[in-house]
Amino acid sequence: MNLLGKLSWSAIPFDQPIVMGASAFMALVVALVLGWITLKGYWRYLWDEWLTSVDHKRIGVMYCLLALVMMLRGFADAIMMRAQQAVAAGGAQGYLPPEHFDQIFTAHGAIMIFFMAMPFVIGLMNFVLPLQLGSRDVAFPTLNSVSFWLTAAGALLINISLVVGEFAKTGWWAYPPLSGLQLSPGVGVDYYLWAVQISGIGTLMTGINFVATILKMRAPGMGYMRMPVFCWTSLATSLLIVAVFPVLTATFGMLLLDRYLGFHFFTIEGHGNPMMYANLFWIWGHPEVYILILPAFGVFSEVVATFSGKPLFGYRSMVAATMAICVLSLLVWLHHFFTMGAGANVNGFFGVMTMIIAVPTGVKVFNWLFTMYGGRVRFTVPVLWTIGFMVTFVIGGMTGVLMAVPPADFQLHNSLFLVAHFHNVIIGGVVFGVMAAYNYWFPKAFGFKLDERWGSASFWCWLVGFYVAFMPLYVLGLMGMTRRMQHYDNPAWQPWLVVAAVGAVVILGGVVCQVVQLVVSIRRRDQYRDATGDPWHGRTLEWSTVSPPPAWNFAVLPQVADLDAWWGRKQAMRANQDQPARAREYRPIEMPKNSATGFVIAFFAVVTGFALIWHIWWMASLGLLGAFVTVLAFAFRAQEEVEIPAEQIARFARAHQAEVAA
Amino acid sequence: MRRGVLAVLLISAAVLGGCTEGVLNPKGPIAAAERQILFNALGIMLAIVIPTILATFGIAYWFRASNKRARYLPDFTYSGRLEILVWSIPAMTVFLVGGVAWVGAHDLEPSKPIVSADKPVNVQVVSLDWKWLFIYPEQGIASVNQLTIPVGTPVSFELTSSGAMNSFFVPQLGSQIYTMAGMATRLHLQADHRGAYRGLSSMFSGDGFADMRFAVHAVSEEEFAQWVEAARGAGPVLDAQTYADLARPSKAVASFTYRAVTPDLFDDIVNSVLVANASSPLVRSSSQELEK
Amino acid sequence: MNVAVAIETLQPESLPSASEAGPASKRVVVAYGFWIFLLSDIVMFSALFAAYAVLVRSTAGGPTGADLFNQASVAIQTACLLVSSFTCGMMSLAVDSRRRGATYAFAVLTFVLGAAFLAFELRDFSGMIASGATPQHSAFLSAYFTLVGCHGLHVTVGLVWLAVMMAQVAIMGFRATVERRLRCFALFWHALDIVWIWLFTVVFLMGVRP
Amino acid sequence: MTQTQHDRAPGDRPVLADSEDGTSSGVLVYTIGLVLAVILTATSFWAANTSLLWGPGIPLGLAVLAIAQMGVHLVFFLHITTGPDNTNNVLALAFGLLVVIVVVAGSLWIMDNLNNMTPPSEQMNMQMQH
Ligand code: HEA
Ligand code: HEA
Ligand code: CUA
Ligand SMILES: [Cu+2]
Repeated sequence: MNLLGKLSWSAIPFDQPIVMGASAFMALVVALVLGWITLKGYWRYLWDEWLTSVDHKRIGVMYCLLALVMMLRGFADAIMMRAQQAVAAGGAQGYLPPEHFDQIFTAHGAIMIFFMAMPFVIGLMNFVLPLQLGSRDVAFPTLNSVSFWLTAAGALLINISLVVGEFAKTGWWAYPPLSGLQLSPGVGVDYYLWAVQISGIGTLMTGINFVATILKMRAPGMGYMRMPVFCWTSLATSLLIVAVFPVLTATFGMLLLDRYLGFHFFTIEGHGNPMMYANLFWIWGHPEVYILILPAFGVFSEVVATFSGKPLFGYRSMVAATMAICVLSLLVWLHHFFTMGAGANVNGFFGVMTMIIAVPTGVKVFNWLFTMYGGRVRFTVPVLWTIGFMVTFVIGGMTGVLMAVPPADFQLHNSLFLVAHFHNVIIGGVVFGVMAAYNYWFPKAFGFKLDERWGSASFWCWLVGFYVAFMPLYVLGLMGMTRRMQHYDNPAWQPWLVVAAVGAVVILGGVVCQVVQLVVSIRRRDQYRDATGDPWHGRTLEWSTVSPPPAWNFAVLPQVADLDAWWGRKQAMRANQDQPARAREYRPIEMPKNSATGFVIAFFAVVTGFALIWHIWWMASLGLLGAFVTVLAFAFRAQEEVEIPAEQIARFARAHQAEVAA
Repeated sequence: MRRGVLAVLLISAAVLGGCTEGVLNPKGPIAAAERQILFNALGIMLAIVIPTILATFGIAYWFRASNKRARYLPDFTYSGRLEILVWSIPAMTVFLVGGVAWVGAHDLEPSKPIVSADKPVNVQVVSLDWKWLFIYPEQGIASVNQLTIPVGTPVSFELTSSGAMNSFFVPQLGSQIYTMAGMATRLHLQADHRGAYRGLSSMFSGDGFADMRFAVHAVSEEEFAQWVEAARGAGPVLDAQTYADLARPSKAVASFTYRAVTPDLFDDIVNSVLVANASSPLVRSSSQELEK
Repeated sequence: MNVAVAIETLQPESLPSASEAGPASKRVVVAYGFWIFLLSDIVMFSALFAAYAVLVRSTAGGPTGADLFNQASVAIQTACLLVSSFTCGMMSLAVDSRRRGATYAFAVLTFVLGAAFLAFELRDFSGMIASGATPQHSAFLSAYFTLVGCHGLHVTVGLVWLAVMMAQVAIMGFRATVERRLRCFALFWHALDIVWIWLFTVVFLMGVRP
Repeated sequence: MTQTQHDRAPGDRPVLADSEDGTSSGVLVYTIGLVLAVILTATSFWAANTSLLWGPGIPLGLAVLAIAQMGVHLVFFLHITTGPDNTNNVLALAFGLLVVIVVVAGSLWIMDNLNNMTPPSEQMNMQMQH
């Protein structure tokens, strides 16, 4: 019996200079960071204040950080693909052999969806939701920490695959039979499946957590029709997570059973049915893209209202549209396999259902327009992203509707037209959304604003880069070029692919500007300090508290009387300005205690996942046992909460008032 | 910016319309109908999307905070009439496009035979790692990576796969359809013009995927007959044994023909597939097969 | 602007409706969160049910449900689960009225019934496997073992959970957290019953019909 | 924190939990639930095995019995009612059921259609030939 399962030295691709170089670079960066922390003696601080923190704001920030790190990986993959396709024309093979190229597009798709976009929007919701709802934390703070660390565990596993073994070469859908044991005997598919299973548990628990938070933890007076729109879109997203992630877990579980135990769900042998995999995968897959875009819609709603100096136009319509998208998105999944041969009624039904989503989405677009109408629009960086989004997303949405016409999709399916569509909506929608959010809420999170000049420079690079990089793909799709091509023989395609590569480089410029923006802003943080807690003249409750907010968010739970609670409060205050500030009486607050549970469980999850991938059964058992014991230890913990004394809260509040007054 | 985008779109449309081999340059009735549907749907949507984009720029620009002439309407937050408009405009658009989708889905259903006076040519397609096998059951011949069809005659395809999923796709002739092991999909296409068209797989199927190209030769009736005759006179015979050889993974195979085919080979492929081959050719130990 | 102070000067409204009442109590939040989890779990089962329904005729020439299923055993399993649901309810009542002895007694009953259920299920499984009807034999059997086995796995988790909870009652008493966890356990146990209703109906009863 | 009677947790019994007779009426509720469930289960097992009933209708009947029994469990064991204090719990349940129905019915419809459209070949006898 082999103690190390399938693992051996040959799993490490010493013969591939690109991989080894990238790994060495990554190892170097990690070593540098760890060394710096050790040198500065920050470990204690890091452990106490971040790694074991159950504060939703800290966890939100860590989610976004994780997303940024994974973004680098995903972007590196994207640049490599663009470079490969720019050169591999005619007889040329480019610099990436197929085995490598195939891993790259799979990793790019999987990482971008699961470990860049998902953590980013979840991070945002984590940070913002409790503040907007006027509550002290999410419903289950410790569970929240577990969720985050499980996501991080999945991300770590995917990155380990770069160095030890290989990644899947199947595309991010991992359709069988290609992803079955016969055609993919290596560990690549297993890395993918286990990484997603582990992070998927975290995501599911996040969804549950947010649903409970939004429905049960709102500040007194905040009825449903007084909830900020971002909370509504987050509710819809969380409901979708709860509704479809279990399906993904079950589907990947079945594929794992096929691969590990010789089951026959999706094999041809034993009369399994691979079409069933496609069906189940997209039952999750389509709602997933709305899971990503809905929070972005929420962000744009907040940004447009705030910077137009007006309440959101047609709030009720916005809420109705959000919930309509939530439900409709569950009924359209077949549009990802119109060409599998289903009959006309099935194709027609799902085509029409798909298009119906354009109605509520259009309502949203028009309502944003009417919000700006009659406003005083301040062109800050978040607004630039928002307007860029409104223009770009409408184009991407339109090409989506085009592909929802089955006969059109018979021609466009799996072509670069499709690739252009989804980058059009994902970059123009989700990425622009998280950028707007990042610029909008940064001062709330860190107490100082981001530099506007570098911010808008970054925006323009992104916008121009996006169009240069992806409009050519529409053209190529119409020219008949399909996706996932490691090389091609048609020289007419090459010029467009070169342009696309240039576009990706322009986007890189945008990312560089963003990094510069961050560095510059940190340098000038005193100049950009946000002392009032309300730098944008905001409308919702998060702007009513200090920037950055204390652990308990609100010294006293706010009392909500209308939509745009904070705006109304400010108006009321202005009305009776000279009423003297009453001295407050603060009461002690119970806050959940920090807990290492999440971190430790995630550690064991990595161990278990790695062991399962390499068939090291003893290690997998140990990992599971470790996780179980950790849960037990948590369950038997004597004390769960710490009390923050009224004195401390009063001191903090007084200090803040002094600062505002100054 | 916006003008740049439009320019790019217009130029590309012009370029594509003329000289390329893409879906905008159809050579058969299916592809032509699909292009028309594509253009119609696009036109309907542009009628609403372009005004939306223009309005975005216009409103954002006019209501900029520094514009003293713009009226500030902080209470303009609801209007019943506008709400109705806002819901009904996209709804009407979708009604129209949805109609196109529904009717189009029925009209161009891939398994629906093409109405024609001529008897269709039957072709059985098998996607293999990584090449295409075309069996002409009536002619008793087969070809690899090359599909020859008579112009003006409907072609009735029956498609399957030896392993991974693929998608059979000839952009200039129209609809693509998946090929899947253990089952047979149906597709009907027709070429109206003589010429050579590019065919490929659009569903990723593994390391040799990029080379899964085939040439489609649409030729006259007589030329087709000649080609069949020529094929009958040369090349190996396709039977279970030679099929097993062919099924072994290989890339960028030059096209060739088989002079004869065992009857019912296609059905056998559909029914036995991997089970029969599980032992050797399909188990690819990642890279060593690729060396050949 | 004197923010932090001004906020609380507004009077709370007189009689808030449910949605304006402010944060719910921890008890409600926990149970509601768990309720959502149960729904997600049921969605996961629905994917397995869908797979089973699609693959039920794909027997690859092997045995069908009618050949394999033992109705007597299924009836016994059903009885065990049903009664255990009842004893679990009794346990909840005992917890509510803080009766330790009754809590243990009903917990033990519930545990024994659950274990009996599992024993019968495993016996059926091993019988099938011994006769060659393994999950590796056909798509139908893969789906069957996964669907039913997944429910069995849930029951196993429930048993471990119950045992841990009894230890908690013994060590920590009826503390608020312990009580909340017991409430969640009861929800879990009852929900498993609902899954089982569909299992015996769809898999076993419909499956044995020709 | 505001404690209102508006909001009930799933699994909360509607009876007066504090008073002494709370327990006994609780026992009554569970007992009724058990009796009903046993009756329905027995009927299901009987219906599946009898020859008295019209064969093709039996699966439908079994499904109805299962739905009824699910209702019994929800009401008597999980204490879900349609009262206003239960709105949130019921809404969540309704959403869950919607998803379940979409997943199961949608998959069956699609897969059945695909299987019919992509038959293996005449003589082959896979799941698609019922
Ligand atoms: C969230 C999803 C996402 C994102 C953001 C991207 C971004 C990019 N993608 Fe993506 N791509 C996918 C999802 C995504 N992609 C998927 C799902 C596939 C299919 C995979 C498959 O075939 O299986 C795919 C496939 C795919 C292909 C393969 C096409 C083919 O099959 O032939 C290519 C080709 O070049 C490509 C290019 C790019 C490029 C150049 C970018 C970049 O230009 C864009 C740059 C993006 C970033 C840099 C990340 C975002 C950055 C941030 C969020 C930074 C925030 C910073 C601060 C706040 C400081 N993508
Ligand atoms: C954030 C992500 C996101 C979003 C929001 C969308 C939104 C939409 N998508 Fe997209 N889609 C993806 C991500 C996304 N998609 C991905 C990742 C894939 C491919 C995955 C893969 O294969 O790897 C994909 C693939 C995909 C396909 C499959 C194509 C194929 O495989 O052949 C289809 C087909 O119907 C489609 C349609 C749509 C539609 C109709 C919308 C609609 O929601 C768009 C609605 C919006 C508008 C229409 C614009 C605004 C509206 C108005 C201004 C009103 C007026 C307009 C009209 C009435 C038209 N998408
Ligand atoms: Cu489809 Cu067998
Ligand atoms: Cu979709």
